[in-house]
Amino acid sequence: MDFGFCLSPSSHVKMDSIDLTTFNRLKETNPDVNTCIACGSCTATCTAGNFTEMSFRRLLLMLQRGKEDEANKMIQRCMLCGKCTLVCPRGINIRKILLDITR
Amino acid sequence: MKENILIIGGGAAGMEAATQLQKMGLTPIIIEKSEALGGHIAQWDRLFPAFHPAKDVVEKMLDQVKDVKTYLNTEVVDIQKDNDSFHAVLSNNEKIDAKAVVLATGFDIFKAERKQEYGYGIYNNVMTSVELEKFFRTGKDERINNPKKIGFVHCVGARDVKVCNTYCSKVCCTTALKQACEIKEVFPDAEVYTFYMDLRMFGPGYEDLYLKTQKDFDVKCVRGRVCEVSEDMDGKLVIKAEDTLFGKPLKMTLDVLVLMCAMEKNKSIDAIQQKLGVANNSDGFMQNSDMYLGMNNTAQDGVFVAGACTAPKSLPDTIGEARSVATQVYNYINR
Amino acid sequence: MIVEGKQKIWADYQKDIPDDHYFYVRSCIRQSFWPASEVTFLDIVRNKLGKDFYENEYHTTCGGIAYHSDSIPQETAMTIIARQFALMHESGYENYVCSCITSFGLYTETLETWHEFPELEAKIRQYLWDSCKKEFAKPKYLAHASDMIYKFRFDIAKQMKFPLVNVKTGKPLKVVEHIGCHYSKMFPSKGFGGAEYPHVLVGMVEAWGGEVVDYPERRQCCGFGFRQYFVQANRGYSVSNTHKKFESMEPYEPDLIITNCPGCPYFLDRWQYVIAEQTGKTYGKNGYGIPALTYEEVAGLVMGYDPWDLGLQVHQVAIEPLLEKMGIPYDPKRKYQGVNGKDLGVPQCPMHIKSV
Amino acid sequence: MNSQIFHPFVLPFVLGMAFVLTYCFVGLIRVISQLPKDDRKKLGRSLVTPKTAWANIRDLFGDCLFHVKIWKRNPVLGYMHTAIAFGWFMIIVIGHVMLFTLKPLQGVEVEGLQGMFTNFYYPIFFKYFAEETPVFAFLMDFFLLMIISGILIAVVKKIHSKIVGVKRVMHFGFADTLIRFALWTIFPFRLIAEKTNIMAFWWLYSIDLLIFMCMLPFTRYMHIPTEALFILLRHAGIKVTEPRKGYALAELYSCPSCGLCIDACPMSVNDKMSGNTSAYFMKKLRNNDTEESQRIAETCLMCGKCVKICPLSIESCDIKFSQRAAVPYNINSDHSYLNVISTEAEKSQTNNHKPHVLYFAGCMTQLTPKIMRAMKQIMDKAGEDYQIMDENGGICCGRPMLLSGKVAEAKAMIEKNTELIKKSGAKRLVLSCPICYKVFKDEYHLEGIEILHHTQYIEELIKCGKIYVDRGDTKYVYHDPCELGRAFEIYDEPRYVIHSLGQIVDAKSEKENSICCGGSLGSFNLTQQERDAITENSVNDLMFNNPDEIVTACPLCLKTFARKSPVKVKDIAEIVSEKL
Repeated sequence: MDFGFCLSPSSHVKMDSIDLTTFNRLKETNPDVNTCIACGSCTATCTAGNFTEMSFRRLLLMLQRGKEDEANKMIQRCMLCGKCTLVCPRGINIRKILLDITR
Repeated sequence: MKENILIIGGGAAGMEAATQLQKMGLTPIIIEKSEALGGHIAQWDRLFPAFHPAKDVVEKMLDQVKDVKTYLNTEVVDIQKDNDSFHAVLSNNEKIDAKAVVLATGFDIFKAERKQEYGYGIYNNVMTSVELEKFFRTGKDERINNPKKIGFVHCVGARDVKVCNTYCSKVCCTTALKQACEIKEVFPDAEVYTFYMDLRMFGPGYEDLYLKTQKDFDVKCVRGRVCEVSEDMDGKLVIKAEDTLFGKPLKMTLDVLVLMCAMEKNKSIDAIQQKLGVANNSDGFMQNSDMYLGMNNTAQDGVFVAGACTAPKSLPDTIGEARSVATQVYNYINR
Repeated sequence: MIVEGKQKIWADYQKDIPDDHYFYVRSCIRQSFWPASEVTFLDIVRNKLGKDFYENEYHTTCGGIAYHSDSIPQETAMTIIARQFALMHESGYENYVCSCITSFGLYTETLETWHEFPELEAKIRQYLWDSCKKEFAKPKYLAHASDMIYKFRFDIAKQMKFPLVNVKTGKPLKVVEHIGCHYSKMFPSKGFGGAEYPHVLVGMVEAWGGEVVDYPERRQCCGFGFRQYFVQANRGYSVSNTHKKFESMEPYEPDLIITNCPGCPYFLDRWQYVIAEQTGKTYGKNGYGIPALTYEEVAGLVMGYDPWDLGLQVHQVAIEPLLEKMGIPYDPKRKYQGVNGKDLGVPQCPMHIKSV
Repeated sequence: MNSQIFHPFVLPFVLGMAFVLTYCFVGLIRVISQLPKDDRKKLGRSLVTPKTAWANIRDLFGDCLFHVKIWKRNPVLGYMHTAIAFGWFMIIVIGHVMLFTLKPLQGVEVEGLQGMFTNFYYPIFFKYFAEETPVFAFLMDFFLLMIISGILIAVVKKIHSKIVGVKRVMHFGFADTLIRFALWTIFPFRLIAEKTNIMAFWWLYSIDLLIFMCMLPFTRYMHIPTEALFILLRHAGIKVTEPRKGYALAELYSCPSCGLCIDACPMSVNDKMSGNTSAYFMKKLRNNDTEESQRIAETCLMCGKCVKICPLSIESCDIKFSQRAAVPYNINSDHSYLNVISTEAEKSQTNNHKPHVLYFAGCMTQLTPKIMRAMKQIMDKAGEDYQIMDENGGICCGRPMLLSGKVAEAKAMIEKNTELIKKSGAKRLVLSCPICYKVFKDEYHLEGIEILHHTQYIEELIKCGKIYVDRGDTKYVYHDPCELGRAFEIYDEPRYVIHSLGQIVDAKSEKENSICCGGSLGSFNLTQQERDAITENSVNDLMFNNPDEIVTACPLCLKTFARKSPVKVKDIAEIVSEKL
């Protein structure tokens, strides 16, 4: 029956059931992925971010919150220019992680 | 010069002040309400940021005050100032005259049950940071039963206008990360989450601890405050928080939730403090005369403060203040 | 669960309310949706417990719905409320009891606001005088009708005929208690048991032999949320919220839901039908739903009122399985008969949730 | 002398020779067949074109036999290689000359199959079967001793490499060690056998040859036969297309694992990182160790120094590049959003003004705004009609994407930038970043637009008097950025500019030997600590003559050096703008 409205999916990230395959795979080769402190430098300097929603900080969080589809979409914007890696205060090898995510 | 200096409180601040005053040739007298010296730090297992055993520090401090006149299980029940000396009556009816009083009464731990939404005292597996520390010390706690997922909530009773504590309790952030690493050491397969509002790594080596927590111990730091806790059918805890960095609410099941309880002013000294004419500041801690040059002084001549009775403090801060209070007292006696 | 911990909180959140002599005001929604509940309430307090509860035919809406839908300003709502207080004052009462949770919340909010801002109270006094030529006195005690039943729960238990016990198994019924948000979430100290672990319904359930289930989404709103329901496009949020609650309570297999708010029993009841239509899922056993009742209906049931006199036939979720569990006799033929035995017609049976 | 034409001891040698010739023939067919059709045609043409044919002959002798490039770099090693290679070659040549000129042997009746093999073993075991004339005997002994002297140096190098001026040598496995011992002992055994004529040594000599030749295809000594083919392919102008096929395969087998690139590599600052050098990469790839060769390919800074100093000029960076490109990706880039940007850019260019010079700062320069500011000052002072293409952020040049092996993805950016540049109507494009410069030069098609790095541009401004600079007495050292120096040999322009500003001192390693700053975008895997070690080493090298300031011409080098330098690090544009 059409009520003119329907159940909307929960906005909650259900941490008990999310899929962390990609993030765990990344963590094995890049233990750095855990050390992001979300300062946002990478996003602020991002060449692609100048034109798009691209944000590495958010991308990492997406993977940690099981939003792989969103992450995969966002990462397509990256130009791999490496500015993010140069500005990261924690010395995270962001370019390498970006490449590894797409593999 | 064998002037009596009355030190109320036998924790880190009281013991260190007594040690220094004794070296200066004065006669410190420690009044401790509990059955042993050492204060909160004696209940601690290891200290941040380098996991140093608290016992080492406490034992050294105890050794230094072994010749100091100490009253245990004793409280000051009355105190009067008469010209430039203080007359104190103790709970054992003894009377002590002293030339100066050092308030080193420290702090109380915030009563976690006051944050009702966290269900401390209601849900079986909610515990406080103090209880977790006891587990590290004794290896026993019936709530900790090979947990697979453990959460830490920062700022319980701090930075929270709802419990009338708007101040930052300073040490809980670092303690949470320390304890997160330690629980991971005990249960390497467990997932450990900390839920923080801000991570305040203010001291030397603390930021390194933070990095180590993330990188070596794989502790997941989530920026966002746990807002409610419930119990599911299996007695596990269901928590809700917002991942504010991600902008989405989270829901997850935990086996154990640790509440990082804030420091609150030790209120058991209120009556004596009032008699000495020492006011409280807006955070409810004792008011010193100014935070830069008069941090050990109060509005009352001859009454000094040291340690966490004026604000939440770390152990090095407390020891530093205890040493500086000794100088202040010495100068006051020889004025 | 550590019961002692809850008991300590319950002990901390108690309020003194007078035994007798109340000015009773009905709820707009309840008298439309569950008219029998208010009738039952008055019957219980007046005739079964012998108390003085006075009603005045001139009282109106409190303005809460309009206020919460942002269609009238606070001053207007306050003036309406001042008029109710004036009616109470004129009738010679000083204890005010309302049937509606939203009203209770708004009355509390108003009284607290006047307490903090006396100049506003003076202004409203003037507004009331200008508009109605009435003067009001603030009630000495403000209570919600569920507070009264809570207060008299043991007296009711003494007259109880059908405790909240499954007669077949002898085990207590599992009851989900759902508190209206405006009961104590805004002013925890104004509700029995406070905001986190309210005792008002728990006290009733336990006094009448039931067992309360504490499920993770217990604190959640029923889904009414004025702005969500009133706009059709937003009703998805409303039903989603209700859905979340049912998903959370489902594993506990509750026998019934007890509520103290006008909207909650309505949404917890009707949305079960909508969820069943949309997902094919029902939360009771054998294709039935979980009955969501008002506290008066539950009180009426345990005291032996006829289920159809309590108006249980107007619930979407069939009540018969619960009646059978409790061993309450009922005449199926009377279910859809009006006051004079007039045939009201049998509603169409929905696709996924059983109505009989 | 034994007057017979056959003895069983020749069999091991004959077997070995047959094996190695068969193997090489099959290998040759394989490489040629793997070449793309066009490349095969190129090869054919190059063999008959006089210019390339001459180059082939020159290099076959110069590189394969005389090792001219090694001589230039290290005469001791040069002698070592020449002694062994040329000496052996001469022994084989003289042996065959003897075979055909000496009377006694022509009288020997040789027939059929046996005769064919005698052509092989006679020169090798000549002294066993025939008498030499004194002239030939002297020549043979001379070259034999020459080889042995080379081997002696090799032994010394193995025991203590620093004596011969080599810091780091390759670490070899069992097979390479065994064949090396075989090689070292072949000639002493021959000497002893010839001088004493003890049968056992003739056997040892022959067996040694068997071991050497049978192991040859599976060890680094395969470079001996492959190198000739490689030289021919190289001169034909063939490029790497796939990491283990065709030309690349020839390059892989031509790498002698001499290890010269190990000392040259900026990563060789410690033992752990020296395993990432080209010599190891080639070895791992040759052994089909895909995982490790992939890792090294992605760790390499792509500074190109190994290619420059390689005695064979093996293009190891190209192979690494093709190795990177061979990785499959699950998620492909989508840069369709760039389409929207062009319209944005058009909007900002509504005034229809066509600047003479278009300045493209590039991503890295966005992080070093002082370079952009200095460039603006210079261009203003020179009265240039210019426009800045990416003042508020631009599109990446595409080089970093190319470096990751994603060629198609890089194309999207290249095309968009090309479009923007062409639309501007400028005649000259000035770049501040050598990374950009490299890709603009190599991959962009900007006909009619002159592409300049700002070092070249500033030099020109000074030379034609558009700007005047004051000369001070600051001591500068110049660091050649990899993608400006080694890639395009822009060495003199920056030095001219610096010289007109103050004193210029030498770094320890300069120009084509310049050491990468460590910040290179070429590497994906290096950690910050590893990069820091490289940077420190590079800074020390620059500080050799105690300069007051380090000058570079790359924003990334500038940023990298600034972390570790004891003196101020400045871009060339910056020091110019200071002295305007």
